[in-house]
Amino acid sequence: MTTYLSLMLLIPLFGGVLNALVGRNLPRRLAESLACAAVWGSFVCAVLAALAYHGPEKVVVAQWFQAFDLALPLSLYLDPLSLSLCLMICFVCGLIHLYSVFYMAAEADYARFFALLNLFVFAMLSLVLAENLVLLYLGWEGVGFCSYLLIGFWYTEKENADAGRKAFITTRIGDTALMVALAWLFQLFGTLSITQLNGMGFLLPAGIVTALGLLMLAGAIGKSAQLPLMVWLPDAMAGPTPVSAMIHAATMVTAGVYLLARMYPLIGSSTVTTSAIAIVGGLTAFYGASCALAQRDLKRVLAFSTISQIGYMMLGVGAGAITAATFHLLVHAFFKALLFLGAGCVITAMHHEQDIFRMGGLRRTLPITFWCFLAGAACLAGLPLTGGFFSKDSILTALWMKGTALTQALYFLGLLTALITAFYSFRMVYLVFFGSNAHQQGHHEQSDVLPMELVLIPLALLGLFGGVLDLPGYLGGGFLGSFLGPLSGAHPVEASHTEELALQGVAATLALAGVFAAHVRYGGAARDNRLQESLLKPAPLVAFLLNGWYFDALYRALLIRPYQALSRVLWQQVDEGVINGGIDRLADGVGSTGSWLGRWTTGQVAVYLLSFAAGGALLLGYLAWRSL
Amino acid sequence: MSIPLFHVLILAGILFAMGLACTIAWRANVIMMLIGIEIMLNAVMLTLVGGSAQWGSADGQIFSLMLMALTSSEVSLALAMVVYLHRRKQSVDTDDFTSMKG
Amino acid sequence: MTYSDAISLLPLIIVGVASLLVLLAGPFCHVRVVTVIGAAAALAAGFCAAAVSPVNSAGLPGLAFTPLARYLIPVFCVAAALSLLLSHGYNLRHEIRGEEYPATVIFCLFALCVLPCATNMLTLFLALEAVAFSFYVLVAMDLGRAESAEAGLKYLLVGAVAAAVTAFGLALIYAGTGTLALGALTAPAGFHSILAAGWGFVIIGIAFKLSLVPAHLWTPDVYQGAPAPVAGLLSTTSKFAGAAFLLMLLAFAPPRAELHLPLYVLSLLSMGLGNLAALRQTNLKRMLAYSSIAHMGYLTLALLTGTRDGYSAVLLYGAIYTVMNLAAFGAISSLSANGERSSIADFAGLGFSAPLRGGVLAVAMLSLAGIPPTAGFIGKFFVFYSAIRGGEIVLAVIGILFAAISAYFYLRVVVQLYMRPVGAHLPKPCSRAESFALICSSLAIVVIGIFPTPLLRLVESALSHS
Amino acid sequence: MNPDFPILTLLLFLPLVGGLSVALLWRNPATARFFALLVGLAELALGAWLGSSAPAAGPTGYFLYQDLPWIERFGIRYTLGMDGISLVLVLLTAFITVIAMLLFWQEVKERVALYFALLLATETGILGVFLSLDLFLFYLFWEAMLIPMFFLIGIWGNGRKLYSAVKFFLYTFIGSLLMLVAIIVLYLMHGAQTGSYSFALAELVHTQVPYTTGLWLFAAFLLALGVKFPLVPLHGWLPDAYCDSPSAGTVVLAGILAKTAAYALIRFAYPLLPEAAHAFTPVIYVCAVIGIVYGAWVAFAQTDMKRLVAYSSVSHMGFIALGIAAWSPVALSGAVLQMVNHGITTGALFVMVGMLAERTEDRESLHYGGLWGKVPVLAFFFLFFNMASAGLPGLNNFVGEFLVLVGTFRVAPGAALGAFLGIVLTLVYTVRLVQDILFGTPSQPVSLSDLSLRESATLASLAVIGVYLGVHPAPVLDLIKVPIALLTKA
Repeated sequence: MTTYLSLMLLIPLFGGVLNALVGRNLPRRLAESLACAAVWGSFVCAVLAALAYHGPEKVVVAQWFQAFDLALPLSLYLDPLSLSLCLMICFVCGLIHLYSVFYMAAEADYARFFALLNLFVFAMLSLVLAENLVLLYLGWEGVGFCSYLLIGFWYTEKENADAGRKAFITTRIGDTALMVALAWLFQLFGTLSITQLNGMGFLLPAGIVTALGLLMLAGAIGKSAQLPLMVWLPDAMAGPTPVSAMIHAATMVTAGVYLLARMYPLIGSSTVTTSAIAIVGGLTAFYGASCALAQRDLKRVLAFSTISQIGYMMLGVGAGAITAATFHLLVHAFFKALLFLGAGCVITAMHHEQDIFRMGGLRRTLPITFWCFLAGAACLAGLPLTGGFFSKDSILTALWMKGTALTQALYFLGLLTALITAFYSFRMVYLVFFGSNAHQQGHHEQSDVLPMELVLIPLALLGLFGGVLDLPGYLGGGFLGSFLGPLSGAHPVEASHTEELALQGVAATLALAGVFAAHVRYGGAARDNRLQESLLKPAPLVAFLLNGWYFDALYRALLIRPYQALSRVLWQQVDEGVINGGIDRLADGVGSTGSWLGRWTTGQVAVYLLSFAAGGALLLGYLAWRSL
Repeated sequence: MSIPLFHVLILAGILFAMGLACTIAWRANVIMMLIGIEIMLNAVMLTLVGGSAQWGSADGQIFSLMLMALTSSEVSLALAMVVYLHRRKQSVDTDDFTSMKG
Repeated sequence: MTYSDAISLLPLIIVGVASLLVLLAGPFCHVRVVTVIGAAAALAAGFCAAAVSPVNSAGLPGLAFTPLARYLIPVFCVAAALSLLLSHGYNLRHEIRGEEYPATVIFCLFALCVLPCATNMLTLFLALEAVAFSFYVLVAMDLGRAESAEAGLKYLLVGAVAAAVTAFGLALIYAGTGTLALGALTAPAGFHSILAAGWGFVIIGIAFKLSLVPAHLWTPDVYQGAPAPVAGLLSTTSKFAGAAFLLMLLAFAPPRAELHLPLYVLSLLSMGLGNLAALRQTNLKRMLAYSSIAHMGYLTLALLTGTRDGYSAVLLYGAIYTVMNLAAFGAISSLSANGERSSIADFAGLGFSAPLRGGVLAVAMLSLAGIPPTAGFIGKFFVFYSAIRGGEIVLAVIGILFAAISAYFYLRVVVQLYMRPVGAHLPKPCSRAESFALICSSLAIVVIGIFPTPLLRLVESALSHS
Repeated sequence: MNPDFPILTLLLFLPLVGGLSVALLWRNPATARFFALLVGLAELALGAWLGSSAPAAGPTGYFLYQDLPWIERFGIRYTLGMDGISLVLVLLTAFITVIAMLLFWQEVKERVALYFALLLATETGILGVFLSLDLFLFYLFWEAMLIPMFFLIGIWGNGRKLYSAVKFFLYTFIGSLLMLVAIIVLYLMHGAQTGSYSFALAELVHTQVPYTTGLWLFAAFLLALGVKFPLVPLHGWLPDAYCDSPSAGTVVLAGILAKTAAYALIRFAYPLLPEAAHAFTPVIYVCAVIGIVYGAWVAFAQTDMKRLVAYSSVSHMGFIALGIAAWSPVALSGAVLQMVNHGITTGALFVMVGMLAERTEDRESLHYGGLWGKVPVLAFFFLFFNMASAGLPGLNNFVGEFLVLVGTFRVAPGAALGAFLGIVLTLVYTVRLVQDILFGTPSQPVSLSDLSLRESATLASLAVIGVYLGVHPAPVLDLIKVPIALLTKA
């Protein structure tokens, strides 16, 4: 097992480092094959590990560092949660690597790209497999770093670099909260081993558990682009589309959910924390969906939908339904990767046009993409019997079954979001694939896109049939539920079959209603009206949604501008002005005093004598006074 | 009749002060300043002699003899310099010699 | 006078004979020969003094070869010899001709040698005044520059007044105690105030010699006006002699509490004013003058503790200061062509165009600033150490802060030497005598800085019997 | 090895003697350069050999020790000793000096021999601080190393070099003199208590210092060390000195010279005055946290690359101060490790900035852009070291920062929280710099040459050490474990 796990990490690391160091000098095919082989190698290891899996296992690979009582082994932990995530990550990433080979075929800087992709896989896997929190943090920062460089991959455009920077810094804020939690945990327990910590939660007073939970939530918020740190994800779409698919849809952004799920035994005992998680999740889900309604950029629609879907996962965690959250995480990874990759095909076909209002008719030009994309959209919309339907529904069910006022309120918010989700998913489908080929001049040859489209098919199948991973109870119960159930530490209330059916009925109805609404508004002839409208200045509400509720502007005004301005003030007024200027002025003053004292030496002997005599007189006066 | 030492010292003190005042005040003429210095030294000698008388030892008197020699050499040196300076600058006013200051 | 007395006073005899010899040989020999004779005699005397074991009993009235003399005479002799070597070339360039110069220097040295041998106030005073007389002459020696004569006049006038004041102080002390002998300066009841007044006059008179504020005003003018080698000798030996004078009076007399505050104030003012006024000086020699005011402030700081440590520190610091300032003025004089190179800006780039002299000047500056591993650091260390040990921690801290500030103006010179483009007029090449003297002094600075133990031993033995 | 052989003295004075010999080769710059490099390498080899063959540490933690009488009048001894902490820093010093020489091989065109001689002399000064166990000796080296540095800045610097050189000198000099007073007072107190007057650290630590006196003494120490550290607000000299110094000088200044203060704090100030140090801990915490945040914040406003890195150095040194102030084994290990890391990383950053400036004679970061594609190797290293500096896990700085933060959090959560904020701010200016230089449209008209083999190899060695210390810092942590356990009595 040690071998499998270490190889799973080392192969992509090796591939990444090799590509980074000598990739530029390797033949293109070799570099690409190397990168793909590395990830698929990891996948093989993951499969082998899964086959050899008997039960949760902790593996110490090596010692990282130790200073007195702070011992940090490089230890890995394989349990159902990490195993299922590893399999998903390796598989999805492997597919995306293949996809990238074609998508980036025209890119000269392929070595850098693949090196970073491989490194990302390494970092993501170490995040998932880590048994101690510092190793997890390594992966956590590592994915952030790769994401930073990949978003800004086309670095010559300032916007891209800015987006990467924004992502890096915003997530760093959350990361730092996580690190505070780490330091605190170490102070409390003297260990950072996840398995040990999870077993010791009961030793702590509730207040501290809450605080720790909130800190970890803050970390998760940053990484998973939840309110209020979600602003970076839409901009992160500046990166190449495979990157968006891999990092900003399937894997990295769900790390926050993973973290909370992982630490749930520790933090789950605090109702404040779980409520906070649920509230954040619910609000974000709604926020993301609402923003996705008005987006025009295909990738931004997907980005906001990702934010929204991760909100669902958070809701699941907050409701204590770890299994459901994980289930949604996995299924979402498949269908969101699918949607992004589909979008990548579309964008390639459209010559890097990303405005959905300027697309259309692609149903005929790119049939495979269309069908796959449709499958993805169906999953996203939660159409009955798709994977997305089951996973989303299990979260909503758990929420309802928890039964507190808060969770039920959030349940309704979730339902509303589901409605919106269905609506914007099909808004997207209608705008992109239907209608006439308004802007079809200069489409790529079919053959360019074809290899990429082939990658979509397995993902589409997984998305559509992902539901079998964890079927509802009335269909015989799920594999995931039994696999993950005993470990998650939470015991959500089981719903009876009737309840479950009823809830699913509600959800299915809403999803269908959403699709219907989208059809009414964007299908057929209505589509052209919308196209006409899109040329006008957007209505305030639309603009509000389009700009992500103006959070960017808010942060710019509240944080960034003051930070920049203050940094200049600190430098020029405080550092140069007070500290340096003060010293200079002091030196000047001392120097002037000196010159002034020097003027005593007038050159006149009489003055010299007088001073001398005066000094003598004072001295004698003092002596006389003393002897009196 | 012996004069009390304190009387001698008071006289010497007054003399010394006058000499010093002369030196400081009469800065327009180096010669006068030298005379002031002489007066001061005379006060010193007076003190020494007075001390000698008080303690009955000759040390003070020897000291004052030595001082006389010192004074005369000092004056000769000073006068030589005055002559030299006068030749250079046609002045014996010390305030004219202020090329260096600060 | 017995044979052993003669042996013990051999240094004095050598110097005395040499001074006459120089004066007599002058008309017949080239001035170079005369200078060599003088320097050789000075070195011989110094060597002699170091070799002879001191005696404490007075062989002659008013003279004894004390341990203190054994320490001070070699220092003075070396200083005089070095300054003779340094001044030769300078004098040639400045047309200071004839044997008067070396003769006066040797006369001065004779007086300097007498000073530490003195056992009573008369000899002490006469020696001090004889030193001053030699300097009155030396300062005004450069006929080519008007400043020289002006400096001579100023020095003479203020010096004569100071001498009168000192003499009056000594006279009052005599009147109060009835003796001129050092070490017996106790006044019977009723004479205390006379004695106190005497001390007051002596202190202010010596304050002039040491150029302590407020009796410091002559110093910059005289340093600036005097020929550079003379200024070097003046700033070192005359100061050290003054310090020794005060030290001998204080060390032999019972402690006098009322003198503490005056000395304290003098030290404080000197350290402050000297260092501050030097900050923006543009004339190197004036800057060194203010620096010397400050250094004498440090010396007074050690002196006023009245402890043995303090006196040791005075002796050590005096010797170190002598070496440093000789090196500095030596470099200046060697770098001066027909006129004086006195503006600091004139030294631009000389560190590279005249490496030896520039280097020596830089070393001297760093040493004056008290930066390890130079002798100046050891000196300052000892001074502040003794001050702290003697309980003067506040003044020591103040002094140290001023010393820290002082680094600025010393560094300004170093900056000129090494960090500015080379100026217009380059100096003449360095003569062998000058190089020798400069190398000796800078080596001494570094060696004392790294390994001061031998010098410290000498200092200890100088105070061993007193 | 003959146990009597004065190997430490050799180690200490080899650079100085070598430097003097180099200076004698002033007629032949090429030879001088080469010879200087040889001396540097020999020093590094000697240090490495000592490190690898060091006999087991005694109960005092010192595995090499030398003690000779020096100035008996004051009980001053020539005492050198090397324990784990010294060894690590000695190696760092030797390494960084070689790096500085290698990477700026041709930077200086005039008075080459003197330049290299002064670099080597600085090395001896710094080594002296790391090896001295006598406070007088320590002070001597502490001050003496200013001289060559002063000349390096003043002669070969750029910009307002004279102002900066003098400012650097005066700041440190003024700060240090009060420490001298404190040392003397301590010496006298010890002498009065025990009758044995000595400057030896081993003896002075037993001095009974009254509480108030101790506070004053520690304040003096803190002032001196805080200036060189630098602790905000005593950092006024730093940006100017770092910016106007020649690149190699900056690397030495930032990479190793700054560490002497941290070392002295650990080695001398804290053990000598533990009570006062404890009382002053809040002050250091505040200074450290302000330094971390303030340095990072001001760095953000800089467009002069060198100045930016200079302020970043202020920020990073804050972490070291924090770790020392916490004085817990973990935090202190982190602080020492961070000293090494900061030497490597910030040294490397200054190297990179210096290389850019050497190539274009322009330090304005806004004038660059898009170097990623133009000079990929340079860009790679630039990114690498910037990320290391931002504390990316897996690279060296992370380990140090982590240990410091975790260790500090245990004893002073409030201070640690302030420092956590610094982690974010660090990233902010780092990515800004990276973006200015590497990303964006290529705007630099001057053609830049990528790294030469010599430069790449040297930087690669730095990078390898960076990765090594990030992945496997155990060798360093093991070395410093015994001394730190002794210091913290853990």
